[in-house]
Amino acid sequence: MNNIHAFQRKLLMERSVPGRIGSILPDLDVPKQNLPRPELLRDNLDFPELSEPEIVRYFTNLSRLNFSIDTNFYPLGSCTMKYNPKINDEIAFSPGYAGLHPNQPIDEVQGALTILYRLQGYLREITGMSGVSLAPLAGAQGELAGVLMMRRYLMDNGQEQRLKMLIPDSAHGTNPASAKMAGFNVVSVPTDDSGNTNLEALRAEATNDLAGIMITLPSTLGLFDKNIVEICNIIHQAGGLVYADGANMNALLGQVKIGDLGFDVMHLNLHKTFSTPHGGGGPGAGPVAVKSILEPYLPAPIIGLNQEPNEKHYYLESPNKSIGKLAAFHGNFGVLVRAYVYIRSLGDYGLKQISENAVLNANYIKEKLKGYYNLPFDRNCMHEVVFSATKHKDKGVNGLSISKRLLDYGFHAPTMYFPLTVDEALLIEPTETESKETLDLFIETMKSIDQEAQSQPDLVHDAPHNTPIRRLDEAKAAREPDLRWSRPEEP
Amino acid sequence: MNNIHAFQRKLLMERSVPGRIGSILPDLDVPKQNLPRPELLRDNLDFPELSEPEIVRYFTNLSRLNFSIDTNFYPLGSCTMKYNPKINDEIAFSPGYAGLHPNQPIDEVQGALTILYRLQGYLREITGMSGVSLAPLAGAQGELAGVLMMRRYLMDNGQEQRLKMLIPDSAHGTNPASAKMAGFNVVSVPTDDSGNTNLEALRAEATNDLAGIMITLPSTLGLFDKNIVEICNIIHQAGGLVYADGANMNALLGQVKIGDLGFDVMHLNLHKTFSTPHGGGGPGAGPVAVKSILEPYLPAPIIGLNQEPNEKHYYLESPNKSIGKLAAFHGNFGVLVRAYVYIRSLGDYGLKQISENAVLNANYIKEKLKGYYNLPFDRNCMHEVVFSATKHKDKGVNGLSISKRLLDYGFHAPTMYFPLTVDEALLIEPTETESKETLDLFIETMKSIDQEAQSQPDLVHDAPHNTPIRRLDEAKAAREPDLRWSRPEEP
Amino acid sequence: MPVPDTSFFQSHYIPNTPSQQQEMLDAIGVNSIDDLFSDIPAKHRHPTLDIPHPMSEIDLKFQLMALGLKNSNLEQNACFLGAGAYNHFSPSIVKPILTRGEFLTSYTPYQAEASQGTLQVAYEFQSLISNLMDMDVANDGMYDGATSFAEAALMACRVTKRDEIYVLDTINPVYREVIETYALPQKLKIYTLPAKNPILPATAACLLVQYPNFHGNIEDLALYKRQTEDAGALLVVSADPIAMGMLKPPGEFGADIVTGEGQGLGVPISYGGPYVGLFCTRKKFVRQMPGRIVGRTNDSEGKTGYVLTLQTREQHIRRERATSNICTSQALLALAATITMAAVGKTGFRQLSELNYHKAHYAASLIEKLPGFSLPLEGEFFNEFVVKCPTNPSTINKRLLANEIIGGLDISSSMPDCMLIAVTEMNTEPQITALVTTLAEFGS
Amino acid sequence: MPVPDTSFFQSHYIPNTPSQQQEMLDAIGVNSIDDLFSDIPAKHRHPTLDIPHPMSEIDLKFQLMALGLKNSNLEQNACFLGAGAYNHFSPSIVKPILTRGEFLTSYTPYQAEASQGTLQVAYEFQSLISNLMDMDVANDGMYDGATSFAEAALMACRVTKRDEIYVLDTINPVYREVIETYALPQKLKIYTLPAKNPILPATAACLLVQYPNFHGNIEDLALYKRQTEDAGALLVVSADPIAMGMLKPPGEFGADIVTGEGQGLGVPISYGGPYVGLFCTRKKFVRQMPGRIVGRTNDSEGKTGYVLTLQTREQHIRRERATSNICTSQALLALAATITMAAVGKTGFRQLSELNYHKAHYAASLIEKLPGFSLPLEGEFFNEFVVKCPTNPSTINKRLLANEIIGGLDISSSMPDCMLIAVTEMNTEPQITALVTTLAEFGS
Ligand SMILES: Cc1ncc(COP(=O)(O)O)c(C=O)c1O
Ligand SMILES: Cc1ncc(COP(=O)(O)O)c(C=O)c1O
Repeated sequence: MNNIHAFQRKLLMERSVPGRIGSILPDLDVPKQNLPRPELLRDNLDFPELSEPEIVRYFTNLSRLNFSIDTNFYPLGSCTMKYNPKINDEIAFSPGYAGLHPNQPIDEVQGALTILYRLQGYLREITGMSGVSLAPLAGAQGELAGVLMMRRYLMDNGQEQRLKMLIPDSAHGTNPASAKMAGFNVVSVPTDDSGNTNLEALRAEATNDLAGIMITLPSTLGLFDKNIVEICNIIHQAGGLVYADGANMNALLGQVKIGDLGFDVMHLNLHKTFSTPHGGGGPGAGPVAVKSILEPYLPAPIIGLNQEPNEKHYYLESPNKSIGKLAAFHGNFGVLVRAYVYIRSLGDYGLKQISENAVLNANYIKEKLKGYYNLPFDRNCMHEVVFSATKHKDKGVNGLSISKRLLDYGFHAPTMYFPLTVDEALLIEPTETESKETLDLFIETMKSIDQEAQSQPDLVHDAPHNTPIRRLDEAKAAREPDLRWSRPEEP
Repeated sequence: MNNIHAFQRKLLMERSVPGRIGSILPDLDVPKQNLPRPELLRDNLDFPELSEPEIVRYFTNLSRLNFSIDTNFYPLGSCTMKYNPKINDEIAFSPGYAGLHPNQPIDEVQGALTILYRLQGYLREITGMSGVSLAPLAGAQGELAGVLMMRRYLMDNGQEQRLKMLIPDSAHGTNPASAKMAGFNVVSVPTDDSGNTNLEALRAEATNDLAGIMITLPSTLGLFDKNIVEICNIIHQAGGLVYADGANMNALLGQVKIGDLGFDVMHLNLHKTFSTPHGGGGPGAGPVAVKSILEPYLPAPIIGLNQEPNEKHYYLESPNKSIGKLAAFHGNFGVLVRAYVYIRSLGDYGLKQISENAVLNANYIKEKLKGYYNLPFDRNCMHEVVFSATKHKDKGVNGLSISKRLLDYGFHAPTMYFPLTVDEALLIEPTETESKETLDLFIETMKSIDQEAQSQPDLVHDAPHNTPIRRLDEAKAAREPDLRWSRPEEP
Repeated sequence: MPVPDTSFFQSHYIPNTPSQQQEMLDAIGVNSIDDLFSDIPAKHRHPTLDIPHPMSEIDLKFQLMALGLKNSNLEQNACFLGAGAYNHFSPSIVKPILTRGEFLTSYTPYQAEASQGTLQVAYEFQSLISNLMDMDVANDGMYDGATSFAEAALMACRVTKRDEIYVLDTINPVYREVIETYALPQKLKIYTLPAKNPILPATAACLLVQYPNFHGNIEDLALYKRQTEDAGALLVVSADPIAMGMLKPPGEFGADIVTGEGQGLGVPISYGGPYVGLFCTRKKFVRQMPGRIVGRTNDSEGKTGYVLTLQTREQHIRRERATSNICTSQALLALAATITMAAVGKTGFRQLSELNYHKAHYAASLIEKLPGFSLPLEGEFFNEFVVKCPTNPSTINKRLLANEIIGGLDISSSMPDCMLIAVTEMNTEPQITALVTTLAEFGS
Repeated sequence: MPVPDTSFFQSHYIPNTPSQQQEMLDAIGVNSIDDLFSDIPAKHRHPTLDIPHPMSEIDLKFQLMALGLKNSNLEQNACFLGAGAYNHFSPSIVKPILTRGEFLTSYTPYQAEASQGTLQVAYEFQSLISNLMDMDVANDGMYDGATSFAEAALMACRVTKRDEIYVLDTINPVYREVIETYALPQKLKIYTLPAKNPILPATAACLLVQYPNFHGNIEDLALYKRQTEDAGALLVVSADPIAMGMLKPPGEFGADIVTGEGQGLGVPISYGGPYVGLFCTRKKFVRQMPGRIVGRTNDSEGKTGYVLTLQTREQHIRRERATSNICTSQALLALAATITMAAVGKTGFRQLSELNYHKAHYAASLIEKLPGFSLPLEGEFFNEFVVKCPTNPSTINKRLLANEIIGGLDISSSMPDCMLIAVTEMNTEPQITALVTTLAEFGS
């Protein structure tokens, strides 16, 4: 069996056989032209030579080595791995949308612009903000856009000295990285024992070099900060602006509008809350939404609408103080179409039920597992719950092992070791698209693993056992980076 | 892990939860009408209640329990499990083809008829016959059409007493079954020691009640009958007609035209030779091709062409003595489109290379394995080779066990116990779309299994070990048929 | 014939290169591939092959998409055509599942341990179709609705050991043709009976009824059940699965064999095929049933699994004594139907059925009021009805098509100036209004 | 705010039913779902939500397909537009593989043992992109070609510890804008240099060159390499991957960082995204590279496997000291590109490149001869070129569209009356003739 495994995992270049072809290209149907000067021409391209059947089988079998939403429960905290409706793909892939060139004159793409325009409106409504740009290509780029707007706004108001960006210690790594890229200095704010922002520490930072704060809502601990309105007030009073990382909006859809709470700017992760498929690491889309003071700074393009007497006419525009372009074109259009279809499909009623069920499912897991794993914050959680896998440390079983052991049972692992502030964190986000039956099976499995960790710690410690491959040596990978195929030296 | 397995394999009705829905249907947008008399109305429908995410995950995981061409080498003899090009599916599924109603007036579907008309022509050219009907929905229906035409022709020529249909003992079961459905009496003809038809036995049957013969070419032993022209002569001289089962045409494409050899009628399996996907047991398409004497009998419809001055115009017609309709519409159109694309894609050169490589691959396996497994016919084979797994019978290892053991190694099994005339037959058909590397791996594996059968017979005998499920109890299934889910009795 | 040299061409579907081929020839010990074909009479070798040269994928797609645009498709036109194939809802999840290589490119599940996916789906299909028709058992599908009906007639003759097939005059005339193709060569006799008050002789093997019938009317199955029972014959019903969401199923009336066209269950309409025939019967007749059947059993460790079963009915075992010659059937479309039934679900199925009913009746009520138009037939109907027009239906259909409407089936050859109109859940109110408005132009 | 009751609605995406929800609430020990939200300030709870009601799949598809038809798409029109996105060949095998749930619906491969498919694909992508550009290493992709270029400028500043970015005046003006968005807030300076004879000061961090450039011309990388070397700066090249089938790759000229837009590698054109940015560098700079990197290693039993590696460069570990903030990127499109590169293959890639070249040069030669038209720029080009027209390009484009031709990009704001025309392997000779014939109508 090992040779079959080895054969299946041989790389494209290792499979290559001189003379094979993988597709037939058209014959040249125009007269041949003079080639460029020979110095400009390439003489060799080290590329694979394979037939189509081999390529299809290779990639199909590779796919089968993955866990995914279509095959597994995937309770990866902070990632909102919910079901990705197929209708969204079907429409986004149809030639009326997938077959448009981004530089086509706007008259030729009014159907596409209609969708973008409406999506801007829905996201404004959902966030309670007054302006939206769909341009950012993922959450982190949305953050960058957001903090760049804060920076420009402060500068335009003579506050260029305001360079201090507060970020709670539990925040996702993109927050500080984005703040830094926008030229801010990052200062970490601690979380208090109940999982809320430490208000005292916050007040201490409310100095006149304060640019603002980036808060994840609900936080990456899965908690809704009880003092959120107060926090916004403190920052505003100190002359700063308040940014919401909306990657966790799945908890709040239709329950509260972020804008109503006092936030000035936020981003959304359409590839989480709005269920566009994650594709093994993208594409995403990270629209930014802002209060009116920041609207002139939105990244280009924004979709505008001319209400002409007879016909509606959508166009692309750049706000007058725009932070500029974030990418070559108009955002990840294919992702935006999917999110649009998703919103229309669920509608107002469905959107509210998403958050209700996402929160219900997480609290159910929290309640059922809290006797078995340490629960650092024993209060209502939102769409996800963080446990601390410290109980079996004496037996050599840690969060990593428990995660790997879950793979053996056919469940994807929770997010491990994040947030950084929780020791041996296991962040579990079930999402609303999982059934009670699945949750119960997961809960039973987590209980079994707890048992195993006590009675057969090695079984857990050495996991996984049933995956296509056993525990991988990450240290070696980093120590001796092997990052690409290279042609073996001729002997 | 067992509970995950059990959960994944729970049936739809067992997963059902009252109140769940799997799709949203549109609201009624016209006034409600009076319902029919209550006696006509149904009061309960025992159907599943599931959400869309569950359904997608359920079926996706089910698919993963299958072997398939996209994932495995599948050397199933007589089945021509070759690669199924994706472009064929893409075109067949496009709205210009998949979105046509079969009753649309012909003016509205000229594009579709163009394809069918051309396909008729290509199949005529490939078979060397003068008429083709695309109507039959699979190979067996093509056979039925073929033998019905023979029957009608004989009757029209005052030969209604000719009811004896000869069929070689190695033939596929559909041959005798089809002959019987057409009202013929089946008489089996033996194969001689070298794998050709026993001419003497044949001549003895050439009496005046002879209707004809159904010959598979190459035979299901993977052999090209050396006396084929002679056989046709004998039958013709006796007043009979000669039918070719063309399911094995993958061996002969472009090498010889069946019509040239003297055959009067034949069918083709597009789902084999022309690479349309097998779908776990269909759909297929089994066009029939005939010499001119049988053309008037072809099943309806035939696609005709009016050569009008300015515009071409395709139409559907029924030949004047047609055996009639075989199905409600015009054949398995989606399959026919795929076959058309396949032929155009490969073209004349490619079609010839199919047969060359199919035959080469089979002979390579034959040569490499013949020292390890009994080879009943040691001569050049065509696209497939039959071995006899009798060598390890004393160790309790038979063809079935060897087949199951192959599954453990990730290879689909050959066709077992067919043809019926070969003891412990293992019929191996590699097809032209497999690489030498794959063949070599398969050959090595077959050699290992031979070794295992000698040194660890239980390992082979108890196979499979690595499939999602172990050896299934087929006897129980037939003894106590459990053919559908039923609601457990209320206690 | 000289060996034509095509070695300059390498197909993307064939991995082995000339040098690998040479290696393999060397291993076999022959000089050329041609030598492997030496059993073929030399004078017939290497025929000319007048097929166009290979084509690139870019050209193929370009040309075939252009050709496809020459057809008027149901995505761009409203469709009121039925008569055996209908424009019904196919859930978006069907195609992504169907096209998974593991389902699409696997063979008939002879090796059960390597085919549990296909087998379990078949068992699901059998279960849901049995439930839908309210019958004991179903098989894994036949070629189409017409051949299912024909095979049911043959089966009824086998079961009753009689040779007279009675067919109501209200079944789809094409189905009638297919029954003739299948039954006549076997020396079975076919008789037509009027749907109103048929008299079934005691020699009858079966009575064949379509439900709803070809004209859309809901036949009186209770009546036919009484008559077949009296005659000792079997009641064979071809039922529209979509209608079964609201109509009492044939099983409740005591039907002995129930068939149907499965296309409506989410199978693409695809110019008539591939579809899937439905086939159900009573438990006691199961060994006379044609087609594949999947059964539940267990493996050597006790785990539940599925296998092809009762194969001794089938041609590959029983040869000329098999219940049918059918081998490859339409498994993939049975999968499509199974997914669709799961996705539409219990409450959805009723709703779907009623959408058809109300929309069709609404359209009928409007058309009936148009001057010059009438509904010539009486009785209850489901989603299809006959309209008598003031002029030739084909003239009307041309005008409709100009308005992006595909009109009903022209049945003027059997009922002068009549058209058979089907309305489904896919027809919106504006489409119905557009249909009626265009028809109104023909009113006298 | 009262709790709005939407319990009458059950979504098909949410499995749990009201009674199951109640069971779960009971297990949790609260009365209602609303209680779980008690941390949210009451006065902001239950806002109105002015979003349309849920819509059925039938209605959605019907409406959105109709809306899609309002767009002029590249399946029905010939396309001569480029300027950063091109109508290139996407092999038919791409979509069926891409849409397999295991690829489409998995997350970033943090759990390596459950993500070997995604990880091995990434390693393949890195390998092939490195080969294509002839560079030591590549990452697993960036957002798009523009952001890759911008991140490369930032990286060059980190590597050289300098803050002056020099940009040729021939790069895509939109890429220039994106570089500004990324670089200016970090207090980096951007200077423009003329492509002909640029003079690079010794304080420069890097020189940014597009290859071929915005106008389609093939820049002289050898010259720029000498200049950057002299200045101790890095040569950063944004290269068109399709051109690399025939043009000498940037790596051969000694480029330090190579980026590019991966869309041409079989990624649907999709109105500008999602695409994938290419990013390569030399081995010695790898720890300054942004984005995800996958490395080969082995498991506890010695089997080869793949993992995310060098993660200490990334934001989730290094936070504000990371090489970039990028997290989710465009893995699925990197997969599309990998499949395409495999399918087009070694010889095919050269052929593909040359098809572009010959067709573009043929079209250019015909247009050049048209009265009133000229090619204002000198120098070699690949598949794109500037045409000076006798009138306003947008007027011409309208006429072209009437003939089902999408014309070139109107660049008259920077070059009066000029249009940038791209010709690819997808443009047939008849399309080129139709383009030229229509243009000829404008000749004076
Ligand atoms: C809380 C939070 N913020 C921001 C991000 C970054 O989003 P993206 O990965 O789309 O750049 C993530 C995603 O991982 C997240 O979980
Ligand atoms: C030799 C031969 N003849 C006929 C058939 C019947 O074809 P089908 O399964 O399409 O009805 C087969 C297929 O199994 C076959 O192998």
